[in-house]
This record gives sequence, C-alpha cells and structure tokens, in this order.
Amino acid sequence: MSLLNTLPDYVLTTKTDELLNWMRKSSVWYMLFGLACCAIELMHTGGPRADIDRFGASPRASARQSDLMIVAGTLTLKMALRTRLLYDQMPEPRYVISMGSCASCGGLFQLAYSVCDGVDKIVPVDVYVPGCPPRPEALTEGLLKLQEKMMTERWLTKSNGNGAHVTAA
Amino acid sequence: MEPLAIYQRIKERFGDRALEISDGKPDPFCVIDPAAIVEVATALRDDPEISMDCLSNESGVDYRDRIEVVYHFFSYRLRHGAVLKVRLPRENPSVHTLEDVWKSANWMEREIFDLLGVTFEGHSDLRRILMPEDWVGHPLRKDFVEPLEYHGISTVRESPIIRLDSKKK
Amino acid sequence: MYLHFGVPLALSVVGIGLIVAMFGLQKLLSPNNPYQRKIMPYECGEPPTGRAWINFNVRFYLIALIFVVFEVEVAFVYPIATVYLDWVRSGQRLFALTEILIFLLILFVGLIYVWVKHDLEWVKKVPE
Amino acid sequence: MTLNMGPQHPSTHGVLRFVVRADGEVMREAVPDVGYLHRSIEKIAEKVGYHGFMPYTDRVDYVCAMFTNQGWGMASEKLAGIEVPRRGEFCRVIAAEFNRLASHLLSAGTMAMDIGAMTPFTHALREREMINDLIEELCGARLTFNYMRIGGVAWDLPPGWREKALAYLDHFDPILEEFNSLISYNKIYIERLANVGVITPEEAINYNLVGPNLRASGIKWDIRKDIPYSVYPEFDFEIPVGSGEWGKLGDSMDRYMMRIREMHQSSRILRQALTKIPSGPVLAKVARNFKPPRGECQIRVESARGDMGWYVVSDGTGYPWRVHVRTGSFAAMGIIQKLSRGLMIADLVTLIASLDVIAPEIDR
Repeated sequence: MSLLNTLPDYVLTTKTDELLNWMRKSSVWYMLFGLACCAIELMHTGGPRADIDRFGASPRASARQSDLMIVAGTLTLKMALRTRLLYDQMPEPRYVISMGSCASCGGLFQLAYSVCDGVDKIVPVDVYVPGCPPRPEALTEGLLKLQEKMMTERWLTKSNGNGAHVTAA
Repeated sequence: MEPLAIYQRIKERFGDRALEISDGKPDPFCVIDPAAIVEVATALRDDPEISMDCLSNESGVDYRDRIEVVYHFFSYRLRHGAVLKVRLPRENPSVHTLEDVWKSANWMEREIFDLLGVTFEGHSDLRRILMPEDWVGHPLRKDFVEPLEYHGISTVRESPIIRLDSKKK
Repeated sequence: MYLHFGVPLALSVVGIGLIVAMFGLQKLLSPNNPYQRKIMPYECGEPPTGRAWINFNVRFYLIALIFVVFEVEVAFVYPIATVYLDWVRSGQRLFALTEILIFLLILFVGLIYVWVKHDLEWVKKVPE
Repeated sequence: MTLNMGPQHPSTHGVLRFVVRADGEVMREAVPDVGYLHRSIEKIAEKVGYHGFMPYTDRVDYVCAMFTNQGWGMASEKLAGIEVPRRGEFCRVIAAEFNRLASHLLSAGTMAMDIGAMTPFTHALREREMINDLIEELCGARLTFNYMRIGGVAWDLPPGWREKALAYLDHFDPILEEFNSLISYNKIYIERLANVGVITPEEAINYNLVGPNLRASGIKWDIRKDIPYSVYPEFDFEIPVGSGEWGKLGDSMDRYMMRIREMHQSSRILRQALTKIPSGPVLAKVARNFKPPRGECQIRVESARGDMGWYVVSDGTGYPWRVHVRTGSFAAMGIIQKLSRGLMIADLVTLIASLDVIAPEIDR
C-alpha cells in the first residue's frame, strides 16, 4: 500500500519529490567495497582531510545498510559474480559509482585474462569517476554529481514516477 | 659458500641425477632430475655446510617445448642461496611436492598448479588458488587462448572509437 | 480532577505517535521490491553456506540466564530508589536501608556462587 | 557452523575470503580463499616491454609502490648490467623510505581500527596525507607513482623539496611518539594483541615469513643490511628485532611494534639521505627499446612487507619471457590456516592485521 507511482499525472508533486530526494541525497551511505588501489583513495576520501562525511556519506560495512556502492578498484571475473549478488542484496533505491578507470572500462588491465572490463557489464552505473586512482577531490565531485542526479528523480506520480532505481526481479 | 661450489657438491653426491650446471650470467643454476628433487632438497636442508633452511621462491616457467620449475633456496644461517631447476614435459607435467620439506612450498606450488598446470604429487590440498574454481585452462602457458566469455560476462570490450565511427556514417 | 494523569497520557500519545509516524512514512514512501536474490541471507557477497538454525552451546544460555537475574534485581531497585527520600523524611530511614541491603545481599551471595562455579569465565579454548 | 568472512568485509584488508568453521566463538579452522584481485600482472609483463611494465609494478603492491618500482628497476639493471648514478640511487632510497613510512602508518592505523580504536586511524591518515603531498610534489602521483625508471629515477628532486622534507621529518618524529603512546600502551590494545598468533622462529623460517613478521619472531634479518643493495650501506640504522616484552616472542604485539620502531629507523635513514645526497645526473643512458641479454636473475628488495623476490627470465627480445614476484603477503597467508586453529574469531582479525596482508600482493 505504498504511495509510490500511484498518484494520477495531473497531481503536481514536484515539491514533495524534492523533499524526498533532498532527504535521500543528504544521507547517502556508501558500502565499504574497496577492491584495489582505489580502496586506499576511498579510505583517504573518508579520512580526515577530504572528508565526504560532510555530505552525509558515511561508510557502512554491509550491503544491507548502504544505498550507494562505490566500486573502487579492478573488478576481476571471480569478483564480478559476487558484485552482482551484493548489488542485488542492497535495498532500493540504490546507486553505483564506478571509481577509477579499472572499474569504468578495465583501465590498464584490459590486457589481463582475468579482469572484467568495466563494472557496467554487471550492474547499472550512475556516475563514472575517471582517474587511476582518482584523487579524493575527484571522488567527492563524483558524489556531488550523484546527489544532483538524485535530485531529479520523481517518485509519486504514476507515469513519470520513474524510481529508475527500482529494478525488476 | 658460492652457488657454483654448492652445485659441485650436489654433483659429487648425486652424480648423474644432477643433470647440468650452468654458470649463466647473471645467476648460475643447476638442473636436477625431477625424480630426485626431494632427496636433493632434504640433502640441501640437512647438510650442515649448506643448511638451506628456507625455500624462498618457487616459480614455473613455460619454455614452449618444456616447462621448468625453478626453486630458489636460501639459508638464513650461512647467508647464501642456490637455484635448482627441474625440467618437465609439457603434457601433464608432474613432480613431487616439497611441502613436507618446507611448509612454504604449499601455496607456491598451488599457484604453479593453478597458472601452469604442473601437478605436484603428495600435495596436501592441490586446488586452484588464484583463478575461479571452474576456470578452464592454465593462463600462464604461452599457448593459452583467453575465453570470450565467463558466466555470461563477455571479456571483450569493444573500443569506443569504433562506436563513434559508426555514428558518423 | 484527573488532571495529573494528563502528563503520562501526553507522553504515551507522543511516543506511540512518533513510532507510528516513522513506520507509516517508511511503509508509504519507500519502494518495496523483495525478490529472491535480494532476500537471500547476506554473507559478504557469497551464496550462504550451512544452516542458520544451529544449536548453540549451552554456555551462552547460562550467561544469558545470569544476566536476566541481575537485570531483574536492578529493575526492582529502581522504584525503591525513587521513593527512598519519602521514607527518609517519614523517619523510617534505617528500616528502608536495611531492607534494600538484605535484598542486595541475597543476590550478592548468588553472584559469589556463580563466580566460584566459574560460570562467568568466557570460554577461550574448546577441546578438539 | 561455517561462517563466510567473505570478499567484501571491512577488516580483511582488501578482497580476501576466509571460510571459518567455528564452534561458538572459537574457530576450528579458517581456510583462506584468495584470487579475487588476481589481475594477471605476470602475464601482462610478457605483453608489454621492460619500460612499459613499470606502471604495472605499482599495482603489485599499491600501498608501498616505490619498492616494487625499485625491484623491477634493479632486476632489469642486473640483467643488462646498467650502473645507476649515485644521485639516482639516493633519490630511490629517499622515495622508498618515505613510502615505507606511509605504508607502516596505514598498516598501524587500520590495525588499530580493526581492534576497535577509531581515532588512531584518522591520526595515521592525516600523517599519510602529508607524506602523499611530499611524494606527489616529487613524482606527481599519490599512490601509483611510476617514479623510477630502468637505470635511475624519472625526475630530480624539485627545488626546495629537500627543506620541506626535512621540515616534515622534524614534525613527524614527535607525532610518531604521540601516536605510539596513544595506542601502544593501552591496556585493551595489549590485551587484544599479546600472545595472539604466536609464531616461533623456526616456523617463521619454515613458512618463509619475511620482513616485520620475521623480525618479530626474533630473527635479525633485513635485506638492506644483510644483502646490501643500492646505497643503504652508507647509512647507519639499526634493525628492530622482536623481544617478546608483552607476551611470548613472535606474537601480534611484537609484529605491531616492529612496524612502529621501523618508522623511527626510516626517518633516521631519510635524514641522513637528505643531507648526504650528492649532485649529478639521476638517470643512466638506457635505450628506448631496451633489450637485455638472454639470461635470468632474481633480486630481492626489502619492501615494507618484507623482502620481495623478483625473478625475471629474459630471452634477448624486448619483452621479458617470464616475471615472477614472490611477495611478503603471499608467504604470510600460508601460515594463517595453521595459526587459526583454536583462535577466537575476533583474534583472526587481529592476526590478519598484524601480518599486514593485502590483497594485491597475494593475488598479483
């Protein structure tokens, strides 16, 4: 009996959507999913100097409590299966930041036999952060870009209440 | 004790089973008959003048017509090292494990089995260590062909430049 | 006439109201899309192995039991503490103090017994 | 009960997985399962030339990437017999020792966080940020430096960098002392670390442990002193050895204290290197398509995680025939299964942190 996608189109819900998005945007909890070198930069981004806790993003250990998965590092084929399972086990609405060129397109390990080139083959990605590894400021900008994207979402009206991040089974 | 002196000593003790001693630049090595590797290894460890108490490095090399397993021994007490080699045929190469002589051989041999396909008889749990369990083939062999997809994830990423050209036409 | 009952009434209304609001809003506004792969127990990214319903060792039950005993004891001491001042003003000071001490003493003997029987030590080694 | 300390776990320092068979809280055995970060760096080495492989060596151990650079540089130089100019060697030692500081800081910080103390992590990261600034000024990158070349170092020290580095060292020593007193003598910390995961000297050698893990078990062995390479013989520094003050010799507390004491020694080396650095070129003349003669060699470098063996086989062409890296973490992982029998689950986390094991070094 949830209110999502139920109101007819002539009901204007921009302000309530904005309120909902503002609440979700300013408390994006990211999952500690550091794979490789970008994990160290992820630690530094969560660390004292370039602290993304200022934007409400605090690290969570398990997939159950996090809405954002920062894929930080090279995704090997063996890890790709687990990544898909982790993504499925995150509660909606969930977002993915692909941090670093290894996660975005395989980066300098495209020559490797055991690396899956790009995490977008496994999970839908919202923001790609370039760099190898990207600086903490670059990841913070990626997070802000994601927050802008979250502000544009519509939830309540029937037609364009896309709730894009509610994936089907 | 210089490595060449060690190899002479092995040559005297084991005679024909020490096949060849080469003082190739920069590291000299001595080739051993695969069947005698365990005796030579225990001799190296128990001989008071050599007393190699650590198997510091064990690697497999694929020379198109044969596969070699290279053992780097080291002695912390007498501060000298030695390099032994074992030459194996390419089709199902196998040699006895050194795990009961040095425990450090356990993981290194598992890696050589995983990446080069050398089976070590008598190994406690010889299974794949780096590649996924259901991976086919041994990647570090020179004639390894990379699979096109693994569990539905294609390992080929089409270069974006081609996509741009197709748009222009 | 029953005005002094107003305070607990207001307190309970606000309490229950907050809870209902939180859960209600959550039910109304958040997407709810349980599918099989999502409901699977989370085990660090691996498909779950083994059964979750395992029979725990009895030592955990003992520790829980001891905790409940002393928890109830503290629960009894709280109301006494609130009315202790009235007793002191009404002159039964010594009587109130000895009564509480006797109650605590009995349970203290229980604590000694449990301590001596080594039930408080956390088991660090398990025989093979 | 089989538990899965799986690839995505806050305290496994990267993507490691342990299948833990536990009875209540005491573990029967923890079987490690690695390979989640196997990026086949050794196969790529055969596809890219000697110069092209340098950036890949940063990714073998990205927490202290300078040592892998130095290892690859020295291996190629030994194959081709190239002489590195003295100033180039000094620049290598300076960059490497700064990186050892950064690596030990991260290891001590994450170890404290794994035990449960949150604040030392932020202290360690703050210091690490300053070291990153210094190294970034030196070679442009914060983590994967690609600073060294075959035959020396890519760039000379920028002007004024020396004074800034010396000023940082003056600031660093009291901070290290404060970090040490903040966490190392804390009762809970010692209680959690002493007598956990005791490794006897014979076991350490038999399992081929290296670096701080080996020295914590009482064996005085450091490649910089015992197989001297580069310009290390010109500096005087001691090698801290485990003494078992807090519990048995070779327990986790010893391994942790090794890293703290090594940081003191590293800053001593840095001071001497920064004052004694000669002038001159930093890079020897090396051909662009570098073709070492046929042959094979193994060199060992004292990395922050112990001596790292680079075994390189060259067949005379511009591409290495085979490269094999035997790293400290790979050797340390071999002993975890044996040590974990009868340990408590929380102590497994301590054991992983004290052995300072990280995923890329194991999987390469």
